[in-house]
Amino acid sequence: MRRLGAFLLALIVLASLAAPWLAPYPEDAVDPLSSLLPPSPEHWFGTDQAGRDIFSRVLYGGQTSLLIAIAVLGSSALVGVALGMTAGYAGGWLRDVIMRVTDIFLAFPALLLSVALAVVLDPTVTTVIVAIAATWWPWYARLSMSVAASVSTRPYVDAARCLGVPAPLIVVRHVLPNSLTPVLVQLSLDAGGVILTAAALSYLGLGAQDPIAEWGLMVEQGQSLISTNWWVVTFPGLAIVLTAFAFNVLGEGLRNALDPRRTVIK
Amino acid sequence: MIEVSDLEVRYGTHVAASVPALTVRPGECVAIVGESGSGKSSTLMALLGLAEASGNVTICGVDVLRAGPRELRRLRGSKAALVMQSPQAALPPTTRLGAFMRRALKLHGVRASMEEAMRAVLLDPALLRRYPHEISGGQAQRFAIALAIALGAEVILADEPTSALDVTVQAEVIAVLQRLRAERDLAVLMVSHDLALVSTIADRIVVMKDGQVVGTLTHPYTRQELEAVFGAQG
Amino acid sequence: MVGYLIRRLGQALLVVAGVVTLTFVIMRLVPGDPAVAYAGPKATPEQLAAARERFGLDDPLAVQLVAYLRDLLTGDWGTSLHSRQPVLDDLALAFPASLELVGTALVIAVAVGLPVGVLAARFKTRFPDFVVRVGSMLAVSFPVFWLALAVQTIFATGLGWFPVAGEYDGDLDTASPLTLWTNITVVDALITGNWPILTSTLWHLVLPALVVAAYPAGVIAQLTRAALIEESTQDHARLARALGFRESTILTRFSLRAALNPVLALIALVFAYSIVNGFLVEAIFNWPGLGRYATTSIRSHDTPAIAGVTLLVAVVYVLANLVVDLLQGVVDPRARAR
Amino acid sequence: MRWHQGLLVGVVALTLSACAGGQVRGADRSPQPAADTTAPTAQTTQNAQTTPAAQANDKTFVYAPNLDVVTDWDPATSYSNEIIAMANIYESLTRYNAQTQKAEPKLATEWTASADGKEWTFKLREGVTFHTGKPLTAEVAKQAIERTIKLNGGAAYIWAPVKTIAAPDPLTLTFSLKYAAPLDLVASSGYASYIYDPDGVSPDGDKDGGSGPYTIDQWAKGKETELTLKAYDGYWGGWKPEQYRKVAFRVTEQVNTAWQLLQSGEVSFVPRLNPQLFQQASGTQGVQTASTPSFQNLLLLFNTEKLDPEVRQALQHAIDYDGLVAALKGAGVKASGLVPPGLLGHTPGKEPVYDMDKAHELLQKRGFGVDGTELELSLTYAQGDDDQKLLVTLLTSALKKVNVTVKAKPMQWSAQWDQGKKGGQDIFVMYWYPDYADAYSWFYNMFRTEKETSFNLSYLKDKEIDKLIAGLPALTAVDQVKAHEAYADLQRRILDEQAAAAVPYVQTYQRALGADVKGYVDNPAYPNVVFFYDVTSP
Repeated sequence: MRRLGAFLLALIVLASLAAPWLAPYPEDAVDPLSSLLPPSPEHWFGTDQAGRDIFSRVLYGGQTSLLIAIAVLGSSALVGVALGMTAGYAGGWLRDVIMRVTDIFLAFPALLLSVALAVVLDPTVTTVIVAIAATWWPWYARLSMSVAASVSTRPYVDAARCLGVPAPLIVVRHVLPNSLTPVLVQLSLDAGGVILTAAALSYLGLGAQDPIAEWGLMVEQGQSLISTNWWVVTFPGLAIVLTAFAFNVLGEGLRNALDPRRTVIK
Repeated sequence: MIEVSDLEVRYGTHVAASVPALTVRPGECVAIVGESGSGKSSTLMALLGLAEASGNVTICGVDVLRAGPRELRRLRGSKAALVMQSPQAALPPTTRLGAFMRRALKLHGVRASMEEAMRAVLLDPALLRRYPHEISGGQAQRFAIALAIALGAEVILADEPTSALDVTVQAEVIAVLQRLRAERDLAVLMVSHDLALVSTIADRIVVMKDGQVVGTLTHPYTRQELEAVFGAQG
Repeated sequence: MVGYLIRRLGQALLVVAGVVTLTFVIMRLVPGDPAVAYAGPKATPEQLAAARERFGLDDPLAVQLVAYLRDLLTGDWGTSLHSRQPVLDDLALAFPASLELVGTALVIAVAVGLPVGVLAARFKTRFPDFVVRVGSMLAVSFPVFWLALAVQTIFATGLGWFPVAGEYDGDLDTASPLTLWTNITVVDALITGNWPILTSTLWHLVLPALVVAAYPAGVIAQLTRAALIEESTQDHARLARALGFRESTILTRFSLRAALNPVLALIALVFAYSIVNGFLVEAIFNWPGLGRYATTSIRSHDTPAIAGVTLLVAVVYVLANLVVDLLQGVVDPRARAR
Repeated sequence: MRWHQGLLVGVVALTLSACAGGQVRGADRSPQPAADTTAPTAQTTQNAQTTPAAQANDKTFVYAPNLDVVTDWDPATSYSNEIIAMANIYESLTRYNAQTQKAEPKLATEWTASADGKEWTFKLREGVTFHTGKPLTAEVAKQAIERTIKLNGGAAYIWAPVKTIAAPDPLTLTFSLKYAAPLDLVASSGYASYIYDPDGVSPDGDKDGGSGPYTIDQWAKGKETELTLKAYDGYWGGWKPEQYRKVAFRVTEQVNTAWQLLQSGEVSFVPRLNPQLFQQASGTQGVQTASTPSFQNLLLLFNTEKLDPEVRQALQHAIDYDGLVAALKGAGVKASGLVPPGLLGHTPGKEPVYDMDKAHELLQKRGFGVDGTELELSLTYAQGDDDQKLLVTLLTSALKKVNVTVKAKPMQWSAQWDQGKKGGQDIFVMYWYPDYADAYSWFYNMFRTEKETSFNLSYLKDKEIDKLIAGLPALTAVDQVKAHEAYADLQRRILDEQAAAAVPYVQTYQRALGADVKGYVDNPAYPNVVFFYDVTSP
C-alpha cells in the first residue's frame, strides 16, 4: 500500500518540478484565437477560455499545490509543536491558556477562518498559505501536547530534572524526539486535506489569482463550461483527486509502518 | 486432563517456546515459572489453539492442534477456561457482567445458576448488574473463575492470575482456586513469575528459560533444589 | 456528572466568545468601506456617511466590538449590510436548509461508513479490507465542489435519474402548500403529512447529500476500522475468543460499542466541517441553504453577516461536541464515570 | 441513563416550539378568491373561450436570476437587483424606447416643456388604480415623488433639478425646475421614478403600492423560489388570454445549473449565459436566444495625476480590442467613444486602435520601453468577473512585450472603490451604466472635477470640461442637435487629448428563453428587466 502511495507521489512531484521542461507551452501563453480547443495531439488536455494549454497549466499547478502543501504543513507543524511542547511540558496555567486558544482555533471552521483571512489579505498564494496554516496548527499543538505530557512523566525526564538540566534542553533532547513520530504521521495524513482546502479557497476566488496556474482556480474557471467544453474543468479536478489520494495513501502507509498502535483522529 | 508432548510454539519463524512433555491430571496444579519473555504465556495460548504451534496437545480428549474451528470453539470455555492477568481489561468494557456470563452460557447451551457460580467464588450476585470498571481487580479475577465454573470447565489455564493484584487480594483468589480445584477435581495449569506464591500451591513446577524447559521440581521442594535451578543463573 | 457538564459549558462559552472576537477583528481589518454593502455600489458620499453613522462604523474598533458582544447577548446579532435584515432572521431562514442537507449527508455517511468499517476490520488484510481502504481514501480525496459538478452532470443532466437542482419542484408551492414548523422542509413535510413535498424534497436531496457525505463516510469507515482493530487486540477480545465466541460476534457485540467512542467524537468534528463543505455544494445544486448567504456576505464583506455565519457554525461545532459527550455517556459506561 | 434521555427530549421539544408557528408558505395571503389558486390544468384552456370566467392561461413565467432578487421593497429607495420585479409592479410617468431614443407615454399620456426647459406639464392617464384600490390622481403622484426626494435614498438624486411640483387638477402634474433638464428622460428612469401609493409601501413585501400589471403574490426570502408575482385584474391595460398571469423568480447562482433548468423547461428566462453556452443555446431545440447591446460598457480609468499623457495614450493603444471581443464570443461589442449606442450622444467612428508599435513609440518619448527603464503599473479590477479577468490577462501579456509590468489585483467592489477614492492605483477597471437613459451620467459622475473623489477615478481636473458638462442637461432638454455636438466635443477632449480613459467594449446582453415565449424585447434602459406584460405564450 505504502509503495503505491510513494510511487504516485514521486510521479506527481517529478512531473510538477519538471514542469518548465515537460510542459509544451509556457505557463501563461495567452492565445485568444485558439481558445477552448478540445484535447488534441498539440494540446493533450485542450485549451481554456484565454487559449492557454491546460496540460502545461496542470503541471505548473502541481508546483503551486505542492508549494502550498509543504509551506502550510511546515509552518503549522513548527508553530503547533512548539506551542504543544511548552504546554505539555510546562503544564499548569500556561497549558490551560494555550489549550483554550487552540480550542478557539479548532472550533473555528477551517474553511471559514481561511476565507476570513483571505478576504483581509489580498488574494495571493501567500494568503492561502497563511490562511490554512492558521487553521491547521491547532491539530499539531494538541497532538504534540498530549505526547509531550505523557513523555515528560517518564522517569528519565524526572531524572534529568533532578540533575538540574534546564527545561528547554530537556524538552529538545528528550521530549521532542519522542513526539516527532505521531506528528510526522499526522503531517502526511493532512497533506491531502491541505490541498483540498487550498483548492476550495481558490475555487471561491480567494486563493491564487489569474494568471497563476492553480488547480482550484482552474476548476472554477472551467465550471460554467462543463456542458460545452468538459475538459477545462475535468483535468485540474482529476489532478487534485490524484494528488490528494497519493498523499492519503502514503500517510496511511506511514502510519501503519511507524505507529501501528496509535489511531489518531484528524 | 491436559497432555502435551514435543510442543513447539512459533511466531513466524521464531520459536517462542518448546515443551517436550507435560501432563496435568484432574485435581492437580502445575505451574510454569520463568522471567517474562521465557515463552510461558505463548505456551498457554498454544494449549487453547490461539497461537501457531506444532506437536500435540490433548485437553479433555480433544486434539487441540488438529481440531476443526467448531470443535475448538466447543472446547474453549466449556471444557478449558482461561483466566487472564489484568482482570478489568479482560472483560468487555461496555457489557454488564451478568449479560456477558448469560451470553457465554447461552453460547455453550449450558443451563447453570449464575448466582450459585458467584457465591462459589464468594462474590455477591448483585455485582452481576455492574460494569467491569465498577468492580475491583480481585472481584474481576474471581468473576473470571466463576465464569469458568458456571460453564463447567474441567481445566483452568491461568496466565499470571494474581500478579496484577496486591498481596491480600492475591491470597483470596488463590484460596478460591484451591478450594474449587479440590471440590471439582479441576486440572489447573498456572503461569507465573512469582516463585514464592507458586511454591505454596503447585504440585509440580516447570521452569522455563528462553523458551526451553530447564527443570521440573515436584513438591515438597527443598531449598537446595530451588537454588540449584535458580541459583545457577546468579 | 452535573459539575462536569457545567465546566464543559463554561469552556464552550469561552471558545464561542473567542471565535466571535477573532472573526469581528479580522473582518474589521478588511480594507474597504463596509457601508458600501448597505448603501449600494453607486451610493453618494452622503448616503455612505449616513450608513456609516447608522452602523457606528466610524467608532474605534474596541467600541464596535464591545457594542457587538453586548448586542449578541441580547439576541441582536446585528443587521446584515447586504440584506438589510437582522442577521439572526437571515440565519433562521437559511440555516435549516443547510442543516437538512448536512444532517442527511451525515446519516448516509454513518449508515455507509460504520458497516463498511466493521466489514474491513472483520476481513482484516483480506480483499474486502483492501477495497474498503482504497475506497475510503478515494472518498476523502475528492474536492467536494468538483465532485458536485461531476455528479450533477452525469446523473442529473446526463442520465436524468435525479433532478438537476432546487429543494423541491417549484409548482408544489401552490399544488400542495407546506406548513412551516421547524423550517426544515423534510421535517415539516413529515409532521404535516405533506407527501408530495416530502417525496420531491427527498428526490432532490439525493445527489447533494451523497456528495457532502463522501468525505465523512470515508473518514468514519477509516476510523471505525482502525478503532475496531485496536479493540480486537485488547485482552477482553482474547478472553472472548478463549470463551469460544466467534470472531464476528466479538466484533459486533463487544468491540463495536467500545470503538464507538472515537467515532462519535469524529462525527461531531466532521459535522461542522461538512456544513462549510455544504456551502460549496449548495451553490451548484441551487440548495437554498446558508451557502448562498455566506458567499454573498463574503463577497460584499458584510461583517455582521460573516461574523454571524461563523458564530453559528462555531456554536454548532460546540453543541455537537456537547451532544457527543452526552451520547458517549450513553454508549460507553466508562465515559460516564468521568 | 434516565436523565440523559430527558435532557435530549427536552432540547428537541424546545427547538420545535421556538421555531416559526404554523405559517403556511404556499397558500395565498392577499384576499384573492380561493378559486384563483386552484387553476384548472392545461387541457381545459382549449375550452377557455366557452367559459370566459375560467382562467385564460395559468402558465407561469419563471425568471432565473443569479443573485437574490429583493433587498429593498421601497419604490423610493430601491436601487439594486429588485428592479427585475419592481419594474412590473410599479410604473413611472414615461418609459424609454432605445429604438427611437425617446421617452414614451406610460402613466403620463402626454407632456409639454417650456421654451427654456424649466417648466414641465404632464397629462395623467385616466382609469388607473393602485393595487391598494386608490385611483391615480396628480395629488398622489406629487406625494410619491416628494416622498422619494425627502428619503434621498437610492437614485433620488435624479430629481435634483426639481424646485416645486404642483397638481392644478386631478389629471395634471406640473414641475418647475431650478435649471433646464430633460424631465421626460428623468421620469423614465429605472430607479426612484415610480409613481406609487405611499400607503401601500411595506418593507416586508406582503403588499405593494404599485399600479403595474403584476402584484406581489409570495415572498420567501432566502428560498430558491424567492418571489412569485400574480396578475392584477384591475390593471388599466386589461388582460388577454395568451399573457402570463403568474411570474416566479427562481434564484440560480450557477450559470451551468440555470442552463440545465432552461433545457428541461423548468425555467423560461436566463438573463446571462457565458459566451460558450450562449453559442450552444442558439443551436439547441426548444431554446431561443436574444442578443442586444446594453447601456453598460467597460472602462479603464487612467490616473491623470500619476501617469504622463504619452503613457496614457500608449495604454489606449496597448489593448487588443479585436482579440478581446473575439474571446468574449459575442458577450461584448467594440465600443466607439464613451457613450454606448442607443443613447443621445453616441458618436460612431471613434473605435480605438490596437497598435503596439505606436504604444512603444509613445513610451519611448518618456524614457520607457524595451531599452528604457521598466515601467510598473498597478491595476485593480472586479474579483470573480470572467470578462474583466480576460481583459487584464490580455493587457498584462501585451504590455510585458514593451517592458511594462502590470501588477493586477482583483478586489471586491467596496475595497476597490475605497482604494480608488484615495488615488491608490494607476489603472481602475470597472463597468458603468446610467440610472436613466441619458449619456450625462458618464460625464457628470466620472469626468467632472470632484473635491472629494467619488467616481472621478481618473482624477481629471479640467475647467473647460467641467463647463461643457454643466451645460449638457439644458441642451438635452431644449436642443438635441447641439447636445450631440457637445457630447462629441467632450469625448474628443477626454479620450483623445487627455487620454484619461479607454473603453474596450460595450457589454451585450445574451439572454436565453424557452421557445414558447413570444414577443420579448430587451430594453437596455432597464438592466435585466423582462416586462412580463408584453410577452405572450401560445
